[in-house]
Amino acid sequence: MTPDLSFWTMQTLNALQLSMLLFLLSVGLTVIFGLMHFVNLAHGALYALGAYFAATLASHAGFWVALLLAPLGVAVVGMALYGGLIQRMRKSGPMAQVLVTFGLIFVLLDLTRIFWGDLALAITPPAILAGRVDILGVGYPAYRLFIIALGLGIFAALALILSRTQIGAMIRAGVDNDDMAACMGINVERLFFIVFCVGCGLAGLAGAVAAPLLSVTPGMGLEILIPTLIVIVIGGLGSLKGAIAGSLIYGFVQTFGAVLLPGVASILIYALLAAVLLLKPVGLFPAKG
Amino acid sequence: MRKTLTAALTGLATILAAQSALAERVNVGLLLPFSGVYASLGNEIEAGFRLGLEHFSDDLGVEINIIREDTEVNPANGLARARKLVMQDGADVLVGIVSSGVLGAIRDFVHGAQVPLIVANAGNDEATGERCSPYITRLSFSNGQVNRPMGRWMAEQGVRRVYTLGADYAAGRQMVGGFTEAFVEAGGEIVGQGWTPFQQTQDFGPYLAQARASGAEALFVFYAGGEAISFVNQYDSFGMAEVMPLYGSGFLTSQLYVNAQGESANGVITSLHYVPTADNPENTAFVEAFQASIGRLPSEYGVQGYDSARALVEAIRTGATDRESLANALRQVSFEGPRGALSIDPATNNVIQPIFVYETVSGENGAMTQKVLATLPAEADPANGCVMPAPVTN
Amino acid sequence: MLETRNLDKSFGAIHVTRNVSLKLERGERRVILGPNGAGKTTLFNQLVGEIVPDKGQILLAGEDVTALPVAKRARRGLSRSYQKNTLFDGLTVEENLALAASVHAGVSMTLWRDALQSVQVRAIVEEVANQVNLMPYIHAKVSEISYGVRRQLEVGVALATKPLVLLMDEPTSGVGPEMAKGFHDLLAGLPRDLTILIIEHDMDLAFAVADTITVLNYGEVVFDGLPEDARGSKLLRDIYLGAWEDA
Amino acid sequence: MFRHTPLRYAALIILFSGALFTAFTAGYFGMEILTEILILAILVLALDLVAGFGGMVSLAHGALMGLGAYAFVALATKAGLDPWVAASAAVAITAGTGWVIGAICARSHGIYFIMATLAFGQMGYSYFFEQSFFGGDDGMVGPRRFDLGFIGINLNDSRSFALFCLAILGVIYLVAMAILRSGLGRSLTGVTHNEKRMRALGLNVWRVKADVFGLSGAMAGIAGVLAAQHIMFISPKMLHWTVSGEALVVVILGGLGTLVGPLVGAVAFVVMKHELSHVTTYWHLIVGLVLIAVVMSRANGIFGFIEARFRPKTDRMIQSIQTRDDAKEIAKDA
Repeated sequence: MTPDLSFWTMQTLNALQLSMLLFLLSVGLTVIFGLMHFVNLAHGALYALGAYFAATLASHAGFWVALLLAPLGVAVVGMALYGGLIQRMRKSGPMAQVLVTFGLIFVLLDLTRIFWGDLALAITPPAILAGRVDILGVGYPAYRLFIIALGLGIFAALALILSRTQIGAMIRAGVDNDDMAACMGINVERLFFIVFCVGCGLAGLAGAVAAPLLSVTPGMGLEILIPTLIVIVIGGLGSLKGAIAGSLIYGFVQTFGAVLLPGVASILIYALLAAVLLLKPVGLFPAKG
Repeated sequence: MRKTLTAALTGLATILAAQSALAERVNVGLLLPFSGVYASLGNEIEAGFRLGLEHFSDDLGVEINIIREDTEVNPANGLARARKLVMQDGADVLVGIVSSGVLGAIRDFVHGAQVPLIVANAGNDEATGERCSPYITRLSFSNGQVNRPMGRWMAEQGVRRVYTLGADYAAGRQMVGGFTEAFVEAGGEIVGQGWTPFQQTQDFGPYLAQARASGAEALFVFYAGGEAISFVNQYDSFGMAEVMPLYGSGFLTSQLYVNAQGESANGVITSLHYVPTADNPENTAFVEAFQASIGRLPSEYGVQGYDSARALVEAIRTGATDRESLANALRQVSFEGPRGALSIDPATNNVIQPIFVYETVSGENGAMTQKVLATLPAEADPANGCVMPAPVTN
Repeated sequence: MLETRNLDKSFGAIHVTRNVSLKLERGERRVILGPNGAGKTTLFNQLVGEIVPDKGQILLAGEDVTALPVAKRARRGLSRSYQKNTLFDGLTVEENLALAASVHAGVSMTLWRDALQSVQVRAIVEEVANQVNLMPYIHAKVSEISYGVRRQLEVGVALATKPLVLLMDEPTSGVGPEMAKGFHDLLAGLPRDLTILIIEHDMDLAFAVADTITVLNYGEVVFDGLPEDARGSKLLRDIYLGAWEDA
Repeated sequence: MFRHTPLRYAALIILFSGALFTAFTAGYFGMEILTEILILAILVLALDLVAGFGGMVSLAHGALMGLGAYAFVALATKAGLDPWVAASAAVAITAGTGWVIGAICARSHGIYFIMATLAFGQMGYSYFFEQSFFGGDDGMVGPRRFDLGFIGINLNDSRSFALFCLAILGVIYLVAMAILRSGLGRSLTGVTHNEKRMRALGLNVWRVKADVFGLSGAMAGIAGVLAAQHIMFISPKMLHWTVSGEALVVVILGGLGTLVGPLVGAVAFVVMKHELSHVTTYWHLIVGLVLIAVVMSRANGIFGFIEARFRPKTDRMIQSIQTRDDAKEIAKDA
């Protein structure tokens, strides 16, 4: 086997694509954590829900409608969760919150089984993204490029919102120091609500985007949960920078590990996680020093 | 110590068996995953099994009592459930087992307790090889059996250089191994092999790129379930079909998933022991009945359940209702079913059945269907170290 | 007993400790004065090892401990109390003291035996409880005693490691004048060979208990000498007393 | 610091007599479930020791249990060692592994600690999943049960085995209690309450964490040896993080940091699982709802809820008065 330039180009794109998918998932989770100090383990289940919403919507109204409405649907579910559970759990310790969201995983998993059955579903990508685009002599699937572009777009948008807008400043203040944020007259409850719903919406978006690429199964939420947690822990909790760095590290290690070190591919990422935590016990770019 | 266990179990088994024989009732323990990743397989096998009983057990004169237990995909749990069915519920025969891990876990128990087990899916070669048992009869397939004929067939078709990919677990290794062995024997060359971490791989892109770079003529893969859908969709999106046609074990394009793959699966050639489009009267009847009761086409899992029920009924018709006689009778069943002519290999207790090579093609109203390219003759597995007494014939 | 040589520390652009050299003799009681933000607590943190200095050395009983981690310095006889109570809230006063004593008594890692029953631990707990007047509260939980008593316990916990050098970070912060006087008596009751370094805001108390006084301003030692000289020093009045009276 | 209240003694007595009663009256499957509960109870006691008393929430305990099972089976069947020797070696191996994991993770806290332990657990899972020497994903058969023939007990009888597990559980409970009262246990409590202060007092914090994690790993290893003997089959599934997750659910469902609570949790969880799985395949849904309900009630699990209900009224009054005085005094002092 003689891997040439086009081979490495393709693998780099594969790594980027995986990174961007993980970024969409992890950014919501990490900002929610930074702001509200709790890990929403049900984030993966919301991602699965996004994929199922998208699968149903796509079969009735087409892919683009699904891509637009599925994240909104998941955001609405997020609102209900916030009002019904999360808000009441704000004052409880992190263990209680972990448990509640763990319970939510069970509930959401079985609900998807009840509504959509155990059989895997799939969506076909829209015709415009079905073909391949030539990049440096490599015919790369247009849909995967779309994921890369979408991920980068969302990253740029979030970076802008965080650095340039008032709500971004509030979020940064909140992540830095919630007491101070409350003193500054920020309506913390409203801020949490918005961030939580947007985070859920992003998880739904990731699910909708992943659906044409992967198969839609009830277990997909649980499968993606661990990679997402690894991403945010390697990156450091609470920061956009950490989410993108963690996603890129995960994507590249996973992709090139599979190619270069196939024998240890399955433990490579765990070994990396352990190594990062050994050297930097709070990840690479935590929001707080 | 094992001897005492066996003796104790045998004693208990005899008492329970005697009781059930008196009642002219056969207790069937259905051991399938009803939750977890294999729930859809468990459900389809059960549907097929119940349909089979409905079709074949008229005027049987013996009541068949089904007790279901959920094995999940958990060997330990599967064994606990098997024990419960035998020790507490007095099951005369066990039917089911989807995952090879669960089969491996309960093997010693059913062998020791001398309870007949009809395997309705799990395909690990050892179960009808070095770890075979006169009490375990497999009506489904063995991993090697499904794939070896494909190796020879592809070589016959003039394919010379193949790259293989498979899920990295025991079944995946055996499926691809069966193919590789036969393909190389028939003069083919394996130019490279990739193994993807089982149930941890969502993105096959890196592996597909490696396969592509290998310069092989064709790609042979084993994937099942959600991985099969992701794999076929991703294979298609990379435009691999133009450079490296896809062959595989038939689970890749099982009827259960093929509609989720859609057009991506068009042109994929695979081999399996059953296709819903198999052209024989038994299959036509089965497919019609299955569609009428479930509302969709059956897959190989449905037919495995259906044939398991038929084998059980055939065994009971020989007058067997207790564990010992059922085990003996099950080893000797043979019939024409939806898959064609089936019989049990007396040397291993594995089913002997024809293998279909089929191409997945677009059918009417957008649904995918199977075009049978060849029906390869029935073949028995090599004994693989299986030693057991021949069945008692009368 | 405790000595620093040219200690220096910056956080980014903020220079918090500038070339600080101090020397405490055995049994010396020194008070560190200085306005808020003068770098007093940061200096403490460097002394005990919670912060690593950029430059300079720290010597404990003549040995360089600059590279040693917190726990090892503590085991060599350096103990501190905190400005904000840092106690074990769910436990009783006795248990708080016993936890500290068990490290010194060498029973902090034992298995099988109840650490509280160790003779050595019991002896230290009783001695310290008497020194800092905690006997009446010995079985009360931290959550059940008043703030002032908690300040006493804060010092008690630091004492229960039987240190050679005790660093006290504003032991009277937040307590009323009466308690502050009580603290004076408490100090008087401590063994004379114990070297003590205190950060203190209460000037009267500082002059009453100190053998020597060090004044820090912007991380720099601006005065180092006897209390009498400090009282008369114009420099001190300008940079410290003035600021303090204004506040 | 761990204290036994009359209520805790009462709960222990009830649980113990319940187990004995079940052992002598239950049918075959009841006995199996009892044994399952007893083994799970050992695992969750081990987990409560680190998570409840040490604040070290571990997702590696399933893997430690699985490691114990694999080591035991491999040493007993492949190396042909006497089961007792194999079991002791297996427990030593899990203790050592636990110690190393604890030492490495000691610097991490909260979610980082959880993820670090997850990483080690999953490495173990992947290792056993892929090693064909250990049967790969198909697992291994053939562990023998201990031979207690010299005192006339045949552990192949399910009642004897259940009682044997009960005895082991009892011993482990006593050991856990002893550990919590020992110097190490007290230090652990101190670290959980205030790690920084313990360090300033001269305590070797990472050693405390590593030692306790090692002891807890030994207990998990014992659970693994017993599980291997009970099922007489082991598979990599035992090491998967979801097993640890489930154990954590049991601990918190029962009552974190109470030792008794996790036992209650184990009973509740296993019974609920078995009863529900007969009614519906969607039993996870109901378990999830129960979990949410228990946590939302703001009690420290089921046992915490019971403790809050049964605490004498006078006790509560005294406490509320004390709190009020406290507040006044602080106000006065300040």
